[in-house]
Amino acid sequence: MDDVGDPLRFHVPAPSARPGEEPDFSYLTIAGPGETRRPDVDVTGVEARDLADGLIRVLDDDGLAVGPWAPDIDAEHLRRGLRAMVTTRAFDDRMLRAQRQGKSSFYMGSRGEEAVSVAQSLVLAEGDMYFPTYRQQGWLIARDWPLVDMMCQLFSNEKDRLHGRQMPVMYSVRDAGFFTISGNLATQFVQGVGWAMASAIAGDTRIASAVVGEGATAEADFHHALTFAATFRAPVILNVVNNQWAISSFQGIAGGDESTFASRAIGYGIAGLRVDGNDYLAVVAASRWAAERARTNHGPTLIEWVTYRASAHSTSDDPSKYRPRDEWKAWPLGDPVDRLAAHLVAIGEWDHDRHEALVADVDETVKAAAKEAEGYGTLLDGHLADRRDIFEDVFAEMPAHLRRQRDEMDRLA
Amino acid sequence: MDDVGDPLRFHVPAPSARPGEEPDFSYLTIAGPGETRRPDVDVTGVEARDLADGLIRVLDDDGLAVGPWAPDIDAEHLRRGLRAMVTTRAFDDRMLRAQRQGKSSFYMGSRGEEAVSVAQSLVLAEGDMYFPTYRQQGWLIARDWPLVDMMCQLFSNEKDRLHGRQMPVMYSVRDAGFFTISGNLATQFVQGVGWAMASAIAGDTRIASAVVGEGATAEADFHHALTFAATFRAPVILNVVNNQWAISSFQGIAGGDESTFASRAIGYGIAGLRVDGNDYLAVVAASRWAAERARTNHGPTLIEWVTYRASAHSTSDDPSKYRPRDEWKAWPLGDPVDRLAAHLVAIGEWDHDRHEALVADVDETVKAAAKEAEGYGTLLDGHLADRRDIFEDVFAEMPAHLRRQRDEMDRLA
Amino acid sequence: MTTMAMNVAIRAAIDSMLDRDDDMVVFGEDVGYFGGVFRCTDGLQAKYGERRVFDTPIAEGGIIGIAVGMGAFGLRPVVEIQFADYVYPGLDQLISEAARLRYRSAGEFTAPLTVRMPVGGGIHGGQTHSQSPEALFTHVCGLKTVIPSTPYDAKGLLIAAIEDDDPVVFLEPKRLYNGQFDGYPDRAIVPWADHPLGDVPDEYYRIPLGEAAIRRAGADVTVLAYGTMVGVAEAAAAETGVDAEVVDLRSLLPLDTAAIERSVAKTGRCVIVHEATRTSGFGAELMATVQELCFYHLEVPIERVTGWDTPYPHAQEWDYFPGPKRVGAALRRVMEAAT
Amino acid sequence: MTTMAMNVAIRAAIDSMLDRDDDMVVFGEDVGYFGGVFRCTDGLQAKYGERRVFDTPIAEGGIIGIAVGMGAFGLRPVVEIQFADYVYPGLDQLISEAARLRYRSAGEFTAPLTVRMPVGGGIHGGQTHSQSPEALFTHVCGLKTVIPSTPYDAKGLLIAAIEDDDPVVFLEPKRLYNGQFDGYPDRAIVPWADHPLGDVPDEYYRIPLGEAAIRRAGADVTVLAYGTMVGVAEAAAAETGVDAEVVDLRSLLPLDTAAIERSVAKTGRCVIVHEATRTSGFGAELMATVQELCFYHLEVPIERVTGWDTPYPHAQEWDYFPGPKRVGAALRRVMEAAT
Ligand SMILES: Cc1ncc(C[n+]2csc(CCOP(=O)(O)OP(=O)(O)O)c2C)c(N)n1
Ligand SMILES: Cc1ncc(C[n+]2csc(CCOP(=O)(O)OP(=O)(O)O)c2C)c(N)n1
Ligand SMILES: [Mg+2]
Ligand SMILES: [Mg+2]
Repeated sequence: MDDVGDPLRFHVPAPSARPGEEPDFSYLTIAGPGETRRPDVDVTGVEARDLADGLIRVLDDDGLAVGPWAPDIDAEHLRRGLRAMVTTRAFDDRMLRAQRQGKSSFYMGSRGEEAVSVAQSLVLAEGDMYFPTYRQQGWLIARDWPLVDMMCQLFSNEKDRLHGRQMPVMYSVRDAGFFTISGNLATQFVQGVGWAMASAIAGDTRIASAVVGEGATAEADFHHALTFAATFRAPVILNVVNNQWAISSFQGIAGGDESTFASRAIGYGIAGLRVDGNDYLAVVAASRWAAERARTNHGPTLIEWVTYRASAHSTSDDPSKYRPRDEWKAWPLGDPVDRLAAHLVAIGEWDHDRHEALVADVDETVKAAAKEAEGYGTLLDGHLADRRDIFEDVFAEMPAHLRRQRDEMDRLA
Repeated sequence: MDDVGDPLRFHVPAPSARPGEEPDFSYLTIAGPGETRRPDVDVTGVEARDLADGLIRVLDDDGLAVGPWAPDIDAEHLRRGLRAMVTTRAFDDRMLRAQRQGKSSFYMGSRGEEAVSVAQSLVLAEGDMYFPTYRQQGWLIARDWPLVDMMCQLFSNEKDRLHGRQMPVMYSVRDAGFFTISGNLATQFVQGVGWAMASAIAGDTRIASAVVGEGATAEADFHHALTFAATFRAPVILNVVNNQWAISSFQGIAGGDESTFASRAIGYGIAGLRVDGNDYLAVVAASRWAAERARTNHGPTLIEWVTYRASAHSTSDDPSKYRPRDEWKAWPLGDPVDRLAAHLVAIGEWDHDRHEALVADVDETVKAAAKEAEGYGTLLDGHLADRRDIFEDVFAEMPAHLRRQRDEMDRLA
Repeated sequence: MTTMAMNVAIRAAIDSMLDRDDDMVVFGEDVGYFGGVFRCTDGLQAKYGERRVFDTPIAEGGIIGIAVGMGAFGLRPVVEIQFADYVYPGLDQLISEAARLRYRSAGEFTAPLTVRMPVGGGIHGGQTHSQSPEALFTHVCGLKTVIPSTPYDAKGLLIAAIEDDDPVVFLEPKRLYNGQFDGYPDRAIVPWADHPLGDVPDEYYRIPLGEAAIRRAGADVTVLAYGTMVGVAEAAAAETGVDAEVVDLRSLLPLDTAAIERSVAKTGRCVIVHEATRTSGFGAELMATVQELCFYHLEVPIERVTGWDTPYPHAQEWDYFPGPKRVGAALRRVMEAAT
Repeated sequence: MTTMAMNVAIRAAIDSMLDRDDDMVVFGEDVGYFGGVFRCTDGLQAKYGERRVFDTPIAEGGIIGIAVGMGAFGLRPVVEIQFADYVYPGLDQLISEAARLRYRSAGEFTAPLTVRMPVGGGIHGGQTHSQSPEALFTHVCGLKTVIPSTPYDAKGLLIAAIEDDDPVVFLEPKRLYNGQFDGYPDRAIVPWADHPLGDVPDEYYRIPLGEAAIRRAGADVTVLAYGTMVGVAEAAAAETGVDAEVVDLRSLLPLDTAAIERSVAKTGRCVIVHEATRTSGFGAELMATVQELCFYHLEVPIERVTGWDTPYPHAQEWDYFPGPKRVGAALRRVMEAAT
């Protein structure tokens, strides 16, 4: 038997900077634009292992698209993406303000992460199904889902299609290929795999894309998703949005200091890509690659989107308590909106004035939508969904005991 | 958006052979003895990635120990291991017979896998804690835990320390560093990590070793174990016994066709070793390496033990329904008992007669133990644990409602 | 009409639904090639192919999570949890997702799953092969919970469960797979072949969820039972000579409160029996229901006869199991109690 | 003596136990550096170090599984589940492992854990931040379940829970963290600072598990309540003028059946209130207990006032919450019911 040596030490990972300290992102390994190779989509997971340690980037410092991942994409599409990201940001800002004014009970912003949901929304096909977390509002906005409809959900008013049952941001938009958001982390990740398996069983052509935050990769359903996706070669994109923070805990608490989240794919024989999530063109390219791979029966792809949560976790959160106040400014991968705009400028498809005009127009649009939605009611004026809706949709048909309980409620009113 | 192509296909993994077909183990990648490198124990998980695709083997075809993993170990120790494996096999055979005779309700054999538990039992130190599955009886036997005590548990008789509460084979032997076995798969895997974290928190020197079958790696607690072990660098050995079968499902159903189980470690930044589990010296060497790594604060090691479940899953199982009857005979990595004996012979420390004598002696020992244990009662004669014990140990102190229920039972008797 | 054991009747139900509904899929641990450890899917993979009947990794949470996703796509998954004792890793997907999908999406997404699992003891399975967790499921709004006591009901109820557009937990009393059981382990079991309720129509039929069945009409005391305990209650009535009305609930949620009220209003006495542990078991809900609906009819206190509040022991399982003796004693007590 | 909010009293209990017992460790999601989303561990990592108070990966099953292993080693883990709604992924480790370890190893291994979690609604949390799953825990043999309604009790009960050598689920009514609550969301809350039961001794003290407290003595009807509903019941009694005896159970398992029996034997009437969904809620067990112990004292049917059998809605949460109006109506009904 071994002879027994020094006492064991307990290791607890610590972030590179806490409040009051200098932001420090030196822990990130960042490959240069164009440096990470692009294999064909029929590559096996084992052959693709090295990609999990790379960083797929397309935009260089001059805003030009370089390297094997530079997508074939026209300026019109890019301007559409830019508009969607700018709209998402304006929407977030306005809805955060509305929450502070008491018009809604809660909100969650996506500042800094807009490219991840927006670009993939425009890459995937109609009929594909997205299994989002609460931070992918960009998907809906990119698909021009009516802002008013989203706001009515946030205000829980009479026009809220979810009848005020769900907390703000827990959208469900089947028609936009947007699965009902759960408050329970990671559950959608394995559900997306099940949906994709079903599509394969049915001999359909639609694929699924599921999202989880880096913090929630620790949940059981992350493992379930990868195990089933690998075993049954499900046509699914498995997105891990690594925005460095999970409420107050940094990515190292989820194991990120030991290996990349993209590398989680390796042990399952799944292709794992690590991608600059603030590089709109890289998000397009990697999403296309994974989608084609899924659609051509080459199986699942796990993509770690390296980004940063610039907003607070939610309106209940105060990040200044656990991270440097200005950490976002030091983020080495920049701002997805600025970088895409710079690219369009660099290729002569955009300029300062057009950008100003876009921002102004978007603000108007969001403002008008908010005005309309607020007209239907907010938490302030109490024009809320009907109390009797509490009892609907628990089951397809309301059983006797629920009818009795609804009557009991009615009698009291 | 992508244009939509051919219909998707649903992939369901299939084993290489079903009943009536020729056994075929060509799916196994088998490195030659001595071929897989041996890094120092302070290697990082990332540096060790290649080991997950290798196969650590020490014994060559002539029964000689070769390569960097050949352990420094004396013949006395090896003979002790041989005796423990032979005893385990004799114990299994006798207890399987006893179950058929109705003396116990159930049994699970470990034929073909004995080296995995026996060798590690002799490598780890007193005070270390093993978190086994139901197929590691070899650990107890290697530590000379009284066979009679084990048999009394199997017979649920009056001397069963677990008071007949637990199904046969669900041993609990704290004094042998053997954690109480759970009927629920994989739960012990994360508990072992917690125990190891506790040892580090306490500044102790004891380490943990947890075991899971390849089939049960799909359970949530496998992921929990790896995530927590990686994040907190727990001093733990994480053993995956890949015996190719999980009741009727082959290792591909757990994802084994896509990547090795050892490679599951990679994504967590944990060192993963793939080891010939039927090579006693390889089991010793890999266990020592992982134990030293843990004890010197270099963190966890995941070890996939490549072996084969020669026995039925349990006495409730009939393997001829789902795999070739003689598949075991075609297993390319042989029999751990024969291979260790051949090695001892090759180095002049063993011979045919001594082996015969060992087998005879062991059979006598097991027979005598069985006779004694049966004397204390079996399921047949009904000398069972006391019914009043049903109510003990639910809580440290029996609460009023349980006392009332026990009285109710007494009144009925 | 064929006489079938209960596991065969369950297989027949799955078979006939696989045949009728191309969107139905069956999966779980060992259910594919092998046909399930209790043989409930034996032969179905051979008949319908791996696309519709397949083995899964060993992960109950994964199995139910995958089923939820498949249901959202439009398939109708019927999954097996090998033993009810192993459902806990899947509870989050069952409670937080399957049972909530319709509500939180206002009907945009639904989870038409059936989750089958063997329950109950009496096979020397110890604490991890004997549990009866029905009470947990009945506390979850959005779930239905069903449990048959005969092959005929097993087929009809399982077909109704599969066709139901909401998640249904289908509990299979494993002690009844092969034969009726009166609670005496030493007596030879009555194989279903020799039992009238072992006769099962070959064609498709359904028994609506939420309708109890009277197994024994009686005037003096109502026994509320389900699953394995139905036969035990009948045996206890026969032994004691108490004229008990044995009500087989069959569906715990929705619950046939009308049948319960009718019977107790008539008898004025009630004994509730189940195998699960007592505290917060489904017997508590039944007792609450009876006293809410029948308070003014009750002559004597309602009694519960249940498993003890301990894990299910291995060697002493018949001291744990609430057998005919214990049920009979309760019947006598309620008959003799002061009114 | 200091006046403390309930979350501060909880922190004080953890602090004093960290101070007294070197084997105690505290961990969970966001509990370390940040001090917990409800601030219950604020400052403790700074005071006791990362070795004893730390953040974990987001995996409730992992958190409880790790705690079971640590308990087996000999530490005394106190873990936080961020919301009770998220305990389901951890139920297998809690039910199959923590609650069974002592039994299946005949005492060789034990799980002296405390699993803290906020419960209940009233903060616009919707269906995944409002649940009250206490009934599930009370059905699990081997678990204890405790729920305070005041800062004083919170500290004393939590210390007793931590010192208990068996796993204890400690439920924290999140609506009460900052102040007493009478069930009227529009009224300003009474901060605990202005409430007698907000006075909390600075030194160590324990309140034994299994002892109920009478919050309001009364002669006419017994109200069984716990957590948030205690204050609501008091408000309902005040409003209706019904002379109700409000019993705060404090510990659901073990349950103070003697206190229940004493009170109902005196009043002959009983109303049971909880926020959780009705069917198979803990109210069912309480109703069963009362009718088993007090049948011959009961003048009228026992009533349950509970959350509806639906998910906890977001916008309509006050239509869902069983507030003073509903409790008051029940008090009147039991007073007016035919005897
Ligand atoms: C099962 C479960 N556990 C805990 C929570 C509480 N919670 C909500 S968000 C969150 C952090 C998630 O972080 P991450 O996965 O990185 O996503 P991000 O918020 O960064 O987008 C936590 C712990 C929850 N919602 N569900
Ligand atoms: C949570 C849980 N699910 C299912 C089972 C039923 N079961 C017992 S053993 C087994 C197969 C395990 O196979 P593997 O992990 O490969 O271990 P092996 O039996 O090969 O040693 C199954 C499915 C269980 N005991 N626990
Ligand atoms: Mg994050
Ligand atoms: Mg196996």
